[in-house]
Amino acid sequence: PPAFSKDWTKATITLEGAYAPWNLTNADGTLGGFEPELAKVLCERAKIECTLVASDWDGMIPALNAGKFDVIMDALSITEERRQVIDFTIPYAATPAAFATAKDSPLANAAGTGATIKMTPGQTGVKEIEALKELFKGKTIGIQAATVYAKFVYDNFGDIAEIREYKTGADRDLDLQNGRIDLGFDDAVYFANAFQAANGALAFTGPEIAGSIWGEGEGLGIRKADTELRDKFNAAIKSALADGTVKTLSMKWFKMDVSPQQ
Amino acid sequence: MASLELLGFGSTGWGALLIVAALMTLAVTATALAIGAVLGAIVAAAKLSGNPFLVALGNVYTTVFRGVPELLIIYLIYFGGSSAVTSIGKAMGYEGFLGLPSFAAGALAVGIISGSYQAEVFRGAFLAISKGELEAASAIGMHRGMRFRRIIMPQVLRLAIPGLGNVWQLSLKDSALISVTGLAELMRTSQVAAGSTRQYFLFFIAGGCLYLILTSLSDRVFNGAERRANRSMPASAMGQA
Amino acid sequence: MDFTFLASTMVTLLKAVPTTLILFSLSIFFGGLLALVIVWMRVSGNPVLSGFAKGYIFVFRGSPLLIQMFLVFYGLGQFGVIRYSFLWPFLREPMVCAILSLALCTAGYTAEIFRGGIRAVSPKEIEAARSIGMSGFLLVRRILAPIAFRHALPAYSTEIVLMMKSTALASLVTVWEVTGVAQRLISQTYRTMEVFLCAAIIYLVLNFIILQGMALLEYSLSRHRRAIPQALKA
Amino acid sequence: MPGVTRLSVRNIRKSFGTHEVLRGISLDAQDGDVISLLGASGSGKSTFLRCINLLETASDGEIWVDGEHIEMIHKKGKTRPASQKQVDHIRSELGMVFQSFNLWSHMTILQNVIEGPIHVLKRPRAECIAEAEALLEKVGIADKRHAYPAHLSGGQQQRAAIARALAMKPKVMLFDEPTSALDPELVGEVLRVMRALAEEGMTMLVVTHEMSFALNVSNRVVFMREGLIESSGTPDEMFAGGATPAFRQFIGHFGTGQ
Amino acid sequence: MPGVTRLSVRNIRKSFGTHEVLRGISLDAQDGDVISLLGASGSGKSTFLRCINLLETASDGEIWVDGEHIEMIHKKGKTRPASQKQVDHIRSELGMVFQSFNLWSHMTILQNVIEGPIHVLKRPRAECIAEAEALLEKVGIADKRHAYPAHLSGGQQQRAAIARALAMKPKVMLFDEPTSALDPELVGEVLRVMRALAEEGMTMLVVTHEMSFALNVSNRVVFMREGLIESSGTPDEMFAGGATPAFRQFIGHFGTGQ
Ligand SMILES: Nc1ncnc2c1ncn2[C@@H]1O[C@H](COP(=O)(O)OP(=O)(O)OP(=O)(O)O)[C@@H](O)[C@H]1O
Ligand SMILES: Nc1ncnc2c1ncn2[C@@H]1O[C@H](COP(=O)(O)OP(=O)(O)OP(=O)(O)O)[C@@H](O)[C@H]1O
Ligand SMILES: [Mg+2]
Ligand SMILES: [Mg+2]
Repeated sequence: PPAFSKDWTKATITLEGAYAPWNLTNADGTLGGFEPELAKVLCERAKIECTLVASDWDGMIPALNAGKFDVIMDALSITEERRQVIDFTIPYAATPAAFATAKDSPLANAAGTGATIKMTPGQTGVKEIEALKELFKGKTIGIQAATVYAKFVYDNFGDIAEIREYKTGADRDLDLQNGRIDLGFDDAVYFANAFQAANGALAFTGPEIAGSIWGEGEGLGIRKADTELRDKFNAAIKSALADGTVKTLSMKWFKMDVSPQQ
Repeated sequence: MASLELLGFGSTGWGALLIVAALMTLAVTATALAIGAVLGAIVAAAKLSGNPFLVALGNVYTTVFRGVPELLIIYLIYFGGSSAVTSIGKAMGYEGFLGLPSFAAGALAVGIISGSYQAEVFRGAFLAISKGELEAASAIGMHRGMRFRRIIMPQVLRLAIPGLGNVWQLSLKDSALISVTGLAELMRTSQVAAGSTRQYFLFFIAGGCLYLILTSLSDRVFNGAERRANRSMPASAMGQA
Repeated sequence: MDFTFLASTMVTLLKAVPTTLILFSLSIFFGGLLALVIVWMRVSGNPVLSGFAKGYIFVFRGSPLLIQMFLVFYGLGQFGVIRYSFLWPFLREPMVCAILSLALCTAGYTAEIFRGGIRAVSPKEIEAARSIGMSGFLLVRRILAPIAFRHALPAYSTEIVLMMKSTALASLVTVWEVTGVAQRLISQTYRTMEVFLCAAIIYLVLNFIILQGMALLEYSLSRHRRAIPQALKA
Repeated sequence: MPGVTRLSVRNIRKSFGTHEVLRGISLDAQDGDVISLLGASGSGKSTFLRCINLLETASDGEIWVDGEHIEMIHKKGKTRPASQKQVDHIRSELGMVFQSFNLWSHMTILQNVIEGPIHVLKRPRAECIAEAEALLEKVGIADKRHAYPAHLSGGQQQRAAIARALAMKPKVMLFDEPTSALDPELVGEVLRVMRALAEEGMTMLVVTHEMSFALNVSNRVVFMREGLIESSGTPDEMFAGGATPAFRQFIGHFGTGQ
Repeated sequence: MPGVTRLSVRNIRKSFGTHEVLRGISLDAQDGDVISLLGASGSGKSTFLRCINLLETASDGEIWVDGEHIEMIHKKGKTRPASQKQVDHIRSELGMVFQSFNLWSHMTILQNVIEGPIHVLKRPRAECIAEAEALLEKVGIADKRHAYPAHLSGGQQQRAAIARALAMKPKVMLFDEPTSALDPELVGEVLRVMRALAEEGMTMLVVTHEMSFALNVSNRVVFMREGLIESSGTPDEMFAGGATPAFRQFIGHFGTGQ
């Protein structure tokens, strides 16, 4: 890392451009979605001239550290493992997670569907979860490899269900429709959007799970050395949360408010 | 099917982006093939040199770059290359990050792999030149350099064309792996379009078809080149090449 | 260098080696069988069969394996006909699909390689066989196939090594072989270089063993091309 | 023994495209006949031999091998043998020795020789090996039985090819220029083997450029010209005064020593 | 013109591994000499020619071409030419015609013929083409000048190879079995060309199995046996009574008509 302080007037922000509705690519090649619009607001407030570049999700963090760009804004959950290698801003979103299944599946409409429960890290014996365990015995649950949700499913359902790891959530959704697996577990916001594409073949089942169990939420990833850049964005996020800008954009793209509860 | 509109050229169609991406794939592969040709010629020369050290070096090159999955090599060059460039920049007094642009990193990675295959192609072509023709060249007093230029080179190129066609095919598909560098080539653009519209099958089939079009176009080029180069061969022997 | 990390990475990756080897050996086996059928169609002289074979070879050699695998695994299940057919219990299994798409792909390449071998058989040796009354399968089994296989061997070893590397794509369809495990390890630890270095060593060793084996086979099948053995000279 | 007709050919014709290479050839070979087939390059000698053992299909004409008639089907202007089984059987009764030897490169000499008896004639292996070794002894290359063709000299390969053909115990042997591309000493070796076969009463049809063989070993000389038999007769008739002008011109080089 | 020594070889020796193939060969060729080199297969004829134009390096002995001595360096038991430049120069004065023609397959016949004059001798292109066409005319294949070697018959390729060698205006021509693998008619064609060269006074060294050539065209016959010159003399001396027993045995096949 450079041992000098940089006067941040310009920065490059990366996102995948293929993770609708967080970020996506339009048919004309421009980037759109919740994060590109929020990025515009944040950069204006931080007085930084930002360039958005698309890059592949695999290798995004090493590429940040290799200096290919300065900021990751790609629904990146703030986790302890990631903190080992990069720094985060405060979260600009925090989303609940939930199970999905085929609409005509016997597992549909499990107890608690539509409700929300809050959980803390390491919490056990939650009665709603125990009820799901009963129901999911012997079933196959699909998750995206190496996510916080994967860890949750292993911890709570690893002993009663078969777990299959996918490289992407989209692959898992296709297999859920194909009937190779019975359940999927992922970010509820992501699922809500995916259900539209599945033409109503998929639906939530069981309660949405929110709270600090998912960590602080989604923040911007920044190299550890670039503390000034981080501070500038922290201030910008604070102000965007305070005046409701985040909520407005969130309602536009997610049809729900994903602003983290302060 | 309304979703077919997504492949069109209007404001909601991905047609234009996919075509541009196919051209990018073509550009990366062509650059890689050129890099590979230079490396391949050098490595083939080393392996044919008879000098045990050079031969061993050549063998290590071809073994490693043909034996390790392409994706790993691309990662090593994309990230490893960046740190190398950065440290060179530092040595020259430039403070800060310097990246290898993704086009350069991708073309270099695929080129290095392609070089290991091309080295074998060139070596095989050289060994296939009739010894008698080389002796005939010596017998009229041609010196080494002239023999190489007038007799060996033209024939190596001719004999290597079918092999180079195969290497091109391989490199075309290796280029699909450099999507990890974020370069908007055909594979990545298909994936991005699929992820943004959630029309996975539509865009993967469209991408696959574009690859097939690239393949058949390049087949045509190589077949034409082979025919031209084989003017001197009788029709029956051409089939054997 | 953090050797404890390298060692633990190596152990994790080595656990995935059996998966890689199963993918590899079964797809080579079934791909080889399929290639024989395709090459038979290709050289049959029947325009319908050879047209089909040409189309097959074109499609499977011309498009990326990644796309083929995706369509086989996620695409087939989209069709109710398949999902409710007797095939589904097999196609439902990720391992079966991965092997199927690897085999379909390598069959295209292998068919071309075998065809090259067949064309390299001297027509004169075939005539000599005909002239003593050989034809049909006997001719293929005794003369054509052994000579063609020997000719095809160098190209075939290259294809086999390419297949070993192609198994790396199987994690797309939830079969976690060496490269997939390596990638998962990276997204947990973000130590790209170390993990990939371990993976590279594993593949290098596997491919080295395969190539040595093939070279041995080639050597034992080319007695007739080698310099005269000393005993015979005398 | 003479009197048994081993091979009979009537009015064979063969065209390649519009080029008529054989324009009606008839020939009979009795038991023990050694017939030399002479003719300029391109006159159709090889094509004639290839038609006899059906490596080419004659467009017209009839062939009998050891009294068995080869059935042909004429359909849509094309001709083909009626039964592949009969073709295989006929071929196993005709030994062919090619100009370029055509030994199977992936087999040793012994394996080359026993291949046909074991796999085509389906005879017991041990018996075939014993016979093959005797044959190799006879042609003088028994010591090379475990060598591969690529390790043998031209003359040795030629003799191995003869042994391979003989191992099938053919009724008739067809030789296509068995001594071209050999040096005089090797020519001598091969001709010695053929002369021995002739003395044993083997029926042979030999395309050759060796006038001395035609003159001294064969009992009939057939001269082909442009797809026809221009003249034929005993060697004495042909090489002495009775020759036609065309044959006299053909052997001119041989006759005058240049 | 006789009297100028074009080629002089003294006591040439050559071994491959432990096998001594040439065991001390000496030979002189004057202007206009046509020397036939006879000998059994393996006697070292080809190796001898290859040593003369340095495609092989003799382990011992001296060579002069047109009076110029070829310098050799002996070091650590190995011998090599002192100067590659001299080697290239000497080779351009010796024409070699290989048994297997060795035409450059990627060039037309005309290109094959002009390649040496233009690139080795650095003569003007137009002049070389004119001369090459005259040469091709002379050997009778002018109409094939734009064909590639693979499209020519053996006899035509052989004559093209002769034209290619002649285009370098060599002092001495070396022929290695120029007529084997040709049919009698083609042999006649090629020998006619060589006879014409002999009449023009070209110095030639010809490895051949054509006894008629040795007898009628050459003015000296050299018989090699096991790496040595067993006997030599005029054709009349050699083929008449004066022959050694070994030579008589060698030509036996030719001499007796079988
Ligand atoms: N497969 C073929 N297709 C077309 N023409 C052919 C074919 N085989 C032979 N010919 C032609 O048929 C004619 C006779 O050929 P053939 O080989 O029988 O001659 P040959 O008498 O054996 O000559 P040679 O002494 O040179 O061997 C030649 O003009 C040749 O060009
Ligand atoms: N490069 C080589 N390495 C080892 N031995 C060789 C080599 N070249 C030739 N010989 C051996 O040298 C001997 C003489 O070979 P050479 O080719 O000179 O014979 P030749 O008289 O030309 O015979 P032919 O009439 O068959 O052409 C042979 O025994 C041959 O095996
Ligand atoms: Mg012929
Ligand atoms: Mg020789």
